[in-house]
Amino acid sequence: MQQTRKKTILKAAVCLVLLAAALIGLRNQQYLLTLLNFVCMYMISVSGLDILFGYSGQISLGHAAFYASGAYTSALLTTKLGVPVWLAIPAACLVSLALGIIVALPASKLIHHFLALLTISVGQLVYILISRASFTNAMTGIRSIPNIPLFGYELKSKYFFLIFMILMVALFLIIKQCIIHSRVGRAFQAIRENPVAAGGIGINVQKYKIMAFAISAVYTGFAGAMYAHFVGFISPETFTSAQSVMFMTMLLFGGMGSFSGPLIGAAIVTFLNETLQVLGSYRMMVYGAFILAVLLFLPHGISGLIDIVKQSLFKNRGKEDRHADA
Amino acid sequence: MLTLDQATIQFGGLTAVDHVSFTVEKGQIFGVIGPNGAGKTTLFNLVSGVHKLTSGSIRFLDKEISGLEPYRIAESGIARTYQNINLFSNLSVLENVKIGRHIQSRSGLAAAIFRTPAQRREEAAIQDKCMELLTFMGLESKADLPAKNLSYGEQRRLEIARAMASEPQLLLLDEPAAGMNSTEKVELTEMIRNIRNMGITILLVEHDMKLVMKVTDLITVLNFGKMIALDTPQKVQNNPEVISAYLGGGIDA
Amino acid sequence: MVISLIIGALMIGSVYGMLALGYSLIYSASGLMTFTQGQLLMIGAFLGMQFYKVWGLPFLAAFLLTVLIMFLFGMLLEKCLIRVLLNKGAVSIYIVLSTIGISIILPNLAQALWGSQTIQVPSIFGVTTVKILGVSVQPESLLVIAVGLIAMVLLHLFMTKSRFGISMRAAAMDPLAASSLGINVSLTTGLTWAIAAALAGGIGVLLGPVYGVSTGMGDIIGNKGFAGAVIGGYGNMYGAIAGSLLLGFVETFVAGYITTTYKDFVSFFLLIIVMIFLPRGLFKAKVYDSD
Amino acid sequence: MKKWLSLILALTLALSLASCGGGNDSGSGSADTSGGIDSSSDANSGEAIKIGLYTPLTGSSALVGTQEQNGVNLAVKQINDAGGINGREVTVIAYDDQFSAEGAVKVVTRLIETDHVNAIVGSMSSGNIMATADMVEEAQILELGCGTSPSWTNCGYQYVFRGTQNSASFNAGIIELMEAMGATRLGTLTASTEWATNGWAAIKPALEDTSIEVVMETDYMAGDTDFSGQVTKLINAGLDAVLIYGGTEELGIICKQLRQNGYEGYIYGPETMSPVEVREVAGDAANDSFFACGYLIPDDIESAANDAERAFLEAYVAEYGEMPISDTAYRGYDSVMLLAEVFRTAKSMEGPDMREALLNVSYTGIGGEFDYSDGSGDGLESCGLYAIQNGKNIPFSSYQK
Repeated sequence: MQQTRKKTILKAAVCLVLLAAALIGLRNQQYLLTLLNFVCMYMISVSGLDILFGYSGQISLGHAAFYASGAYTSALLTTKLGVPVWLAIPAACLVSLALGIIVALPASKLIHHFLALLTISVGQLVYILISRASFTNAMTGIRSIPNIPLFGYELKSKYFFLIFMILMVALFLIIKQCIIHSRVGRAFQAIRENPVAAGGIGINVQKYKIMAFAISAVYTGFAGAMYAHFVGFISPETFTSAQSVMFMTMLLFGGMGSFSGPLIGAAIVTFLNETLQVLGSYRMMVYGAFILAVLLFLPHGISGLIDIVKQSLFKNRGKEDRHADA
Repeated sequence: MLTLDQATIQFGGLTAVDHVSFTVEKGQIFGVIGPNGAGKTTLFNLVSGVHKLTSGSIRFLDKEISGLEPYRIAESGIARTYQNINLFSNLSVLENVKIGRHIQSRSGLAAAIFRTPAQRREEAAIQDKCMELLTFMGLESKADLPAKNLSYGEQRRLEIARAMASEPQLLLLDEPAAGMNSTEKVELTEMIRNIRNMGITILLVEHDMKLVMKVTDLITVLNFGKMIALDTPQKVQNNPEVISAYLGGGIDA
Repeated sequence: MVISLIIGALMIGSVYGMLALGYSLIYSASGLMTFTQGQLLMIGAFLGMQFYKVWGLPFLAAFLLTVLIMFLFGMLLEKCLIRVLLNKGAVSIYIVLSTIGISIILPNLAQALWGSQTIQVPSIFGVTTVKILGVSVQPESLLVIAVGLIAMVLLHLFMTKSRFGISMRAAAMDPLAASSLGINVSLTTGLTWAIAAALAGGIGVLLGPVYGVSTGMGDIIGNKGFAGAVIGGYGNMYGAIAGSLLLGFVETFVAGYITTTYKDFVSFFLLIIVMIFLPRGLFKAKVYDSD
Repeated sequence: MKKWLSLILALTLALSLASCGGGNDSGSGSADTSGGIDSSSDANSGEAIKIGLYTPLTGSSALVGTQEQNGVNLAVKQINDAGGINGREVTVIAYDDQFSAEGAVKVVTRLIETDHVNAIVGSMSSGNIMATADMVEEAQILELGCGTSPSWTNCGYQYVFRGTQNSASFNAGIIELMEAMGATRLGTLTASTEWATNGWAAIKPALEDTSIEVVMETDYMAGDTDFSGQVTKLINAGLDAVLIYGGTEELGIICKQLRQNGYEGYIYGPETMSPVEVREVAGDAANDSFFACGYLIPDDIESAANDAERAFLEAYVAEYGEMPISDTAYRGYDSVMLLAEVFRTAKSMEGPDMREALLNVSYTGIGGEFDYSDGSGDGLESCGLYAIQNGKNIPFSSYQK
């Protein structure tokens, strides 16, 4: 026990040093800083999706709805009602939480195919609402969303925003790990593995499904709020089903039900998308083929691949948070 | 402790359990036997809430439990195992048992996120209790393996361990010996007795007559959903109606 | 006004219905879901345009040729992707995601081949409008309704009367038993994907002269067809048609009498309501059950 | 434990990506170096001048985006063929903004920060221009946007200009057309895009001073193909005028559905009605429609409105083998030609100097004379009134009832 703790601390220190070095090196790389900020948002959002799909076994192809609810709540509160940013962000999380619960009430009774369809429909509904309603400025979108003030100082610089985002990613990941390795997290995994047995052992399946949806919605909603404050402008085109599919692609590519999967997936898919810009109008074709390739050749994502490599290297026994049913 | 009163369930036109009444007293090992398709597993599903009664009642500790959701019934102190093993197969053996502690622990989401001292104490207690149970079931060396990597007999024992983790007052065992070899069966017999000696009442569905006759205090026999006998093992063995039911239906066909 | 709304609703309902039939067939035969139908419709429309307008084939020939190609394409899709994934032991949700991958590729492929502008397809008939009960109607709309009707009747006969159809239904009900009876289950499921693709492609050809052909034409229609299938009772052929027609009517009449802004909102809301309160759709009694 | 290992892996991966992405500033992106490499040998050459372009290249708006790209590439090719600008070659770096604000933010940052472009030709999506305007302002990079929505000029931007007309002038033109044709009962069908909803929002209040009554307002989702509900509703409202404020993709189908369901009044539309695509899809149904626009694509080169347009069309057809389909090709072309003029006259390649040069620029393009001296951001105010008759776009003045 003591030994492993020392190891963990050592590894954490190595990571921190690397991170610090990376940050110093990136100071003036504005484009990369922008991308990394997006990567951080995606990491939070995809981690949320992982709690729902990877750990609780419930698919969502409508997470753009929560991304939108977070972004729009925070943007509307700060621009139209003058609410301070630090109140608007929790409010955005709360609204996303509420939306998550509303979606989950019917969703918790459906099996996967119909769940997929329901979440797609919810995504469509939210998109139609924000692109039509006058209070969201319809297609015009919302401009001049304030930046995040921190210690009386606005996070205008992408560099400081990134540092803030990294802290947020760390916070949300720690929370995710705490949840996963608790009674609640075990209930989630029990439901994913076998809902009948989970009910038989005293787990209120519906309640925990709703809880998973709600937590997931908060993660994605928070990421949405960050998006709004980072870019300063939001409009409905960001919140289409393509966004939901992208979150799912990141999760699949990184690997579900793992700590590192969402992180790897968010980073690689973001950079891949940017690299594919070279292809101009052929870009989306390659992106689609990429999804197929992941499904065909990397069903457990990159983190699954790492696991396999590690297992053959170290003959490590026990796989802690991996499920391998695909 | 558990009382079935005219319990009946129909699927379409078929009456799977037909006006069955019996009472299980505290501390008993109560057997349910019958030919294939007699309605034994359906009876279990009724008690554990998977199916809802068409008519009649099921009372547990003087409270009506029929119609409750399965998790409510589990909370009231009934745990079960499954004929076709229902483990959380990709999770580790230890985690399977830990999930069994669900209703015996309290920490919610907030406690988990903030890692409150109470939550950490509880987690430590869960860990200890579960390792204790695994030791009791002889699975302690496999604690970190995924449940699906266990042998058939081990998986059955794990199911019992998981059920035991919820500290039930009544344990429903659905064919625990199925697929076990004879040494495992002997161990199982011992285990069932030990469980009873811990003060847990047991309702047992089993095909293996030798085992049933050895451990049970009282046996009820079902045939085509109807109860045809309720007696001690010795008397049931000599009951002509039971014999003809088994001959007619082909015992263990 | 009512009459033109009814004709409009029947026409768009038939379009949704043809797609919904495909979704339902696949689901009932293999328990799988696909999201490609809308994009297959788009590909069909482009192929039909290529044969009819560019190569100058007679419309009927263009139609039949497209249906044949789409049939083969559906078979290929099943053999080269779905079957491969299933053989690798993929869970069914991976199949859904793979069809999403396909539906990202197809429109971009079409854009690369045919460009991104809307391409007009010349009218099939000499006249541009016919009068029905005093209302002007485009004859192609009537053709869509008629073809929809014929396809449904043919499919009904095929599923209930032909040996192949019966074995397909058997395979759907119990694949293990069916294969032990000598029914080629993989062939029959492949066939459902092929028929689904042919239906989508066929209706796409017919839509060409009505809407013009563009890469985005399948996006919304595909989703609506799916909604129609669910509303009718997923996996039920007759439900798929009924649900799609209902959706067509609701949508057209909502746009006609209540709101055009929230027309699609109402459709998706209806879908969610059905999923919550009637999860098995309007046609609860399944003709052949797979669950 | 594996989590730490993989975290390190992820980080190093990100870092390596970072270093390769940031390292070579010049080569990344789809550098559409059209034509002449030979100009680099010029004595005065130095580095190439980089123009950034972001616009939708995939998805439902790919048509207008790729047409804009064609216009831009053509202009750059002509400039380079003529020896570049002060001996320096011009290159284009084009990215797909996916018609979404999020996509635009990413690629515009890349254009500014990684590719270090000297100037930007902006998206045809006004929403995306707005989403990125603050970044462009902060970086002091001159941008000529190709959207026509009024919402992003006259609002104080120092570096964001419009390389084409403001649709406000088209909106006035549409009202003029309606009044001239004696419209009394108007119904509308508006697309759910930023440009269309704001366009209609600008026209509506102006109608109060006229004798035109707005009887019915309907709208549709961009990408829709079935309009039977809306069309039936409009026809039954007893209208003599229908204004379709929507994209080229849908205009033809809507005209067709209106006529086929028996509408006999006049149809009015914005600049998106000019492309031949509308008339091809709608056929005869497009006749008796009226629209206002800045650039009118003629059906053939011979009927070009002026010499500048004829020269442009000849070059375009020579390059791409077909006539432009959307007027965004004109917009992209004019924008690059304007930028070239700015590059030639500016004191330096610094933002403030370029802005100064643009304010004083004198350039006559296909669309007419550009004049940015009022600092509003708009520089072109030409607006023509047109009608469709016998399947052809004709000046409104020669329309015969």
